[in-house]
Amino acid sequence: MGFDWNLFLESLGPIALWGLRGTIPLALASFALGMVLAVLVALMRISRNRVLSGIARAYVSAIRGTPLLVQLFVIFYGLPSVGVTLDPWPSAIIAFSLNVGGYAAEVVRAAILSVPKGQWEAGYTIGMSRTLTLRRLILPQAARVSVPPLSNTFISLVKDTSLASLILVSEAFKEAQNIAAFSQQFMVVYLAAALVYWVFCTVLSAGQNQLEKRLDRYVAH
Amino acid sequence: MGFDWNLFLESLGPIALWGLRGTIPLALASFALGMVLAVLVALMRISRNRVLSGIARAYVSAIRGTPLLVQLFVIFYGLPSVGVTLDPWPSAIIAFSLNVGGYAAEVVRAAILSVPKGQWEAGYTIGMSRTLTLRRLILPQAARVSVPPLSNTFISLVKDTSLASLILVSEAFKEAQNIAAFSQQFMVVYLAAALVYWVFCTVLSAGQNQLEKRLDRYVAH
Amino acid sequence: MSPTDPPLGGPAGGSDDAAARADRRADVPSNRSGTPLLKVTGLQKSFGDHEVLTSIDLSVRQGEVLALIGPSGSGKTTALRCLNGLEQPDAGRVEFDGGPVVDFSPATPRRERDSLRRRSAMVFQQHNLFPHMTVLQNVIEGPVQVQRRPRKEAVAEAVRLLERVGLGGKHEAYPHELSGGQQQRVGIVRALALKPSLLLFDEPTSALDPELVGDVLSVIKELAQEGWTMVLVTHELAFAREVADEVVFMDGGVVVERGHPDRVLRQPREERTRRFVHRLLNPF
Amino acid sequence: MSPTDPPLGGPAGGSDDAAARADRRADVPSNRSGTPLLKVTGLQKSFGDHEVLTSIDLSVRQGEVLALIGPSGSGKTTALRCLNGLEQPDAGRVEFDGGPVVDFSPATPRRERDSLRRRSAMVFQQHNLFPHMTVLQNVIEGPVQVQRRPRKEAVAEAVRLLERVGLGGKHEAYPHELSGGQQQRVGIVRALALKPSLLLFDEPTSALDPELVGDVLSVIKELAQEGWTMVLVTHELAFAREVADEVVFMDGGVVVERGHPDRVLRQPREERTRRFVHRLLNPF
Amino acid sequence: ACGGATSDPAASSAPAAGGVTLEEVQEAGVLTVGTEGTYRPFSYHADGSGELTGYDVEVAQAVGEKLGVEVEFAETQWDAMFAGLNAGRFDTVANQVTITEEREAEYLFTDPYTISRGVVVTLAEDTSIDGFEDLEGKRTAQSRSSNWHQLAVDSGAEVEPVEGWAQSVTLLEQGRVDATINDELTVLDYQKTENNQNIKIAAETEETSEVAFAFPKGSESVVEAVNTALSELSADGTLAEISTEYFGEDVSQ
Ligand SMILES: Nc1ncnc2c1ncn2[C@@H]1O[C@H](COP(=O)(O)OP(=O)(O)OP(=O)(O)O)[C@@H](O)[C@H]1O
Ligand SMILES: Nc1ncnc2c1ncn2[C@@H]1O[C@H](COP(=O)(O)OP(=O)(O)OP(=O)(O)O)[C@@H](O)[C@H]1O
Ligand SMILES: [Mg+2]
Ligand SMILES: [Mg+2]
Repeated sequence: MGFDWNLFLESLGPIALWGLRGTIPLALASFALGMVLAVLVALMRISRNRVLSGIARAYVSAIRGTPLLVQLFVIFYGLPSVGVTLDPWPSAIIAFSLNVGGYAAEVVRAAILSVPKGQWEAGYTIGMSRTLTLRRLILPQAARVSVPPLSNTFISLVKDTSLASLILVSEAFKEAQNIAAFSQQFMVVYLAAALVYWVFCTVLSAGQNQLEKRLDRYVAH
Repeated sequence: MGFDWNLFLESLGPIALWGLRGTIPLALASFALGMVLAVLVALMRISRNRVLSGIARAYVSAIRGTPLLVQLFVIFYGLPSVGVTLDPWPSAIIAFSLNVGGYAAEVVRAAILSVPKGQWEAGYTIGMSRTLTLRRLILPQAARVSVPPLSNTFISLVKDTSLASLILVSEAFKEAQNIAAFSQQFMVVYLAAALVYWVFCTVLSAGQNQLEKRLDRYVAH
Repeated sequence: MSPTDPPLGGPAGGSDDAAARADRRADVPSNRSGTPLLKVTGLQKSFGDHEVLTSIDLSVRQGEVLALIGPSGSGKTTALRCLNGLEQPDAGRVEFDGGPVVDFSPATPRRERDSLRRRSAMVFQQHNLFPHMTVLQNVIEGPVQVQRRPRKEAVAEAVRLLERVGLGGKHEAYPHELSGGQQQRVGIVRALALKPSLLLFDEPTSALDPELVGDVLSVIKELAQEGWTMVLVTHELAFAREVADEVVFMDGGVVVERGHPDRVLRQPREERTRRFVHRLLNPF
Repeated sequence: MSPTDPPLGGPAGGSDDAAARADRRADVPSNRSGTPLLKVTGLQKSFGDHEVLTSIDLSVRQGEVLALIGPSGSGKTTALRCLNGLEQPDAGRVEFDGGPVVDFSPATPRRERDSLRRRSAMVFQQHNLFPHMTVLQNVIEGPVQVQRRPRKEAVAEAVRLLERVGLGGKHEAYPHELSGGQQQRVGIVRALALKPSLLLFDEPTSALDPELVGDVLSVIKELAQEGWTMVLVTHELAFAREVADEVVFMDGGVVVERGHPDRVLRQPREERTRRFVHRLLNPF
Repeated sequence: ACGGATSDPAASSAPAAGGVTLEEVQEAGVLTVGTEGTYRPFSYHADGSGELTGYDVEVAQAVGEKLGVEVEFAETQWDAMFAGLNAGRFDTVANQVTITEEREAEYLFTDPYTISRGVVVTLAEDTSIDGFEDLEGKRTAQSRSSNWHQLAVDSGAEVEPVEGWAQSVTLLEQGRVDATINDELTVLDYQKTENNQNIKIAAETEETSEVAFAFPKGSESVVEAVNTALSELSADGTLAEISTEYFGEDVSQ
């Protein structure tokens, strides 16, 4: 039996649609929240306060050490047993944000540490507090360094969101599975899904390049 | 019904066993092969040859842009339709190696580019060819820079190997699912699996620290 | 502006004591005397087991230039950093005329140490400009964000200062677009814009191309002539002789010799000073 | 070893022509004449629109030291890099006595350009030591990996050379464990170990602490006295006057003035040379 | 098609494993049902990307109509099915859940709405298997979402887990497994549309298996109401009608 081009082409539309309705908004929202979390965790991790840095360490270790699937499971199916029942979308966004937060925290931390010590000192010397120095001088410079590794995190996230169907959130991959189940042609449909994901990732990577260029204006070439 | 501690504890053994029989060897073998590939692809990507760098670019884009699940399916279920039928383990190792190769190639490329230009020039000046400079001077230095980001790739790989069960490779997560399917207690068993993964990841991260220390001997503190 | 206000803006008291400030303002370069603006006694600092400063005494009067010289590793940078609160001394007293006064001990709170920064500003060897900000943004960052001065006023002041050091056309440039000498001049202007009582320079020309050294030294020389009080770590002995009112030679964590530049640099009394000066003037 | 073999190992011909090498060996410092070891004619190089070298002629005889001076950006580094094949000139001819001889054009194959490296070795401003190798490994890397000399012999040679520059105890140290001056001396030994006919130095002391400059200059001075042929880019005019046989002043992509160091540096004929020398000697 | 469960205030306030009462369901006016949506012909999307439909889906809808409540479906994977029941994410599961002893210990089952057999499917030319006993030592592909997984294990076969029927067939055709056990209904539906000559049914189970809606314990009142509804649907011929529509015969008894 040859490759069913018809099915391939017909699958693209619905998969892309659910990509736009599910995958992309979920990835964007989780990434945005995850980044806020990541910066906080990174700051806790480098703080002199042992308790804070210990908490941050444990958090990163737990997130990176355990499968995302289990994290989703615990939040959606586990929390109700302690009386916390969240809707699918909030659950998904929380789970993915926590996940991104753990991975990105390490990136942000490395980026902050890569800003030369002299920048901290220059900030202090013009009278800035630690917080002000961080906000005005260190984080903006760390941002530039962390764009490429964070884009990796983001691209992985886009694909990881397929796990969201496990907690009742419809997205591109669930749609592909629906089509595959009906047509019994999973190979063809999955290839269509791969193409959709590839387009999403390529578009988003182009966004990364734009961002890098913007941030690059102050960097020697 | 409360948390079934008995089941949790009983699950740990078999899951860990299949971790050692499946997850860990699969992750180690794929990572080793993937790294060889990554170095090759990174070199192609930075080479002046347009064709080579184009191929490398396309490869990285395809790998990072599409879901790992689809990559596994294509190799295991798709290739037989063009006459190539591979056993589960070879299929899994090939798929995961290709995947790691794509992600790690970018890390290696960045690491190579981060070695100061002066090192290339010093190599040329003492009469080295491009290849010799790369082998003796650039790659050893790039290795140090790439350990932390590669450890991320590796830790992700450890968890991603759970997808191997879809192409008939037995590993820790499949064992967890089997136990869960029998007991209907997915939550409890998944938490046990999470613990096993966490232990694996923690041990492997400790290995990373060792490696960093070893490579650090020539770096100022 | 008062008629005694020097072209580069002139030093201003960072203290809140307006009377004291007026006093110092009147204290023009020709009249170098009175109580010291900065007095350091018994400064001591170790890093782990390594005692870098054993006991250092320094004092600078309003409008004076103090040059700190000494071999590499003798603790010059460390001493300067202690004055600016970048390093915490283990013991010793740092007092500014009109405050703050800090008696250091391992228990001295960080806040108190940081208070030293109200009065002084530092120019680094590696300039440490903010690479993500334009020249103008670099200069107004302190006045606007820290001192909460009106942005308009800060910009006007910055423009005037940049003009004076020959960077009138570079407001919108990013640091990486400037030569080393220009970067260092921006570093100086960034310090001046804070209107500190005291300027600290740590080898401000040693990272520069030899030809660019002149630019920066000229600016510092002008500042000296305009009455700014400065502590200057330098290896440019000829320059120290020209601008400094006093030269201090440090070695092994103590002050080995101090006095008028001509005396210390031409007829050093101590053998160690003599050797050091000789080596710098006759390198091969 | 021949009795004329100088303490630091002495220059050796990189060419395969044993007779020519013997000739040059005999050519001791006191006897500086004959055909030039290196002759450069009409060297031209642009980066994009920016013409850095318009037309440069240089020649160095066996055992001579040529000092290249000029303002920042005048193309000194570029010229040096062209001699070592690190940069591809757009036009011009570089000829070594006994080969290679390269007539440059945009079509010159990379191989031919790279052949220049057989005869010369370069010492960089930023030393560019290999950070992941010990001092000894740095030095023997070229002889063993490139020249395929027996490891034992290369080590013996390296040990001798390191001893001579005062680094006898540092074989197993990594570069980051050395001071700047020590690093630069390793850089020089790494070049010497290749036994090149010609040594190229690009401002070998400008990244060093002022006190460490002397160490490195002394080593270079000894090399000059021992008959090594060198091209030296430097801002240390006093040093150039002492060691160079000829000084070449470059500006705007051309050679503005050349001649005996005393003449060029003390009584420059050209206004541009005069201004440059004056600025360097009187920075403020 | 998803998320309905949690808009149900009764469900969200219900503690884990508490189940739901009939009053709660009626008050909410909604019965939420967990299902895969990728299990043809029981629970799938029309034309792949259309409405959720299938035999189990339609039966659940008919039951809802009898109860006078809306039926909302929550689509998830099999792995999450019982976890979802435990967590109160949905009230029941309609996904060809076979009644087994182990499951009965943990959950409540309604009366069965499907009675079917397991069949062993092999390649058409394979003559080595014509009974379950022949599976000893053979490789089978099973989706975990059925008790056929357990049956294969009990028959001494080596079991490879797969996502669904389509993969099982693929593995079989590629010679990577020797057999697969599945519901005869799945196989019949597949053959109806694909008419795959490469495979055949090699054996059937002796005894039939019963499929029913699974509820958490504590849902006794709803189970009772559903049973009443099922018997009414059986009596008025609705079940037979739905069954015939999908299978060409009545599989509900
Ligand atoms: N943060 C630190 N931790 C440990 N040791 C330090 C630290 N900072 C400086 N030192 C040591 O203190 C000594 C004095 O250093 P310092 O930088 O003050 O000397 P310096 O006189 O400024 O030398 P240079 O002329 O090289 O700048 C040196 O031996 C240095 O290694
Ligand atoms: N790779 C390059 N691409 C573009 N321009 C270059 C490159 N290398 C050098 N230049 C330019 O060529 C000119 C000459 O540079 P070069 O480094 O040769 O000068 P130099 O005389 O060595 O100066 P310095 O004393 O500062 O080292 C400069 O304007 C420089 O910006
Ligand atoms: Mg210092
Ligand atoms: Mg240069």
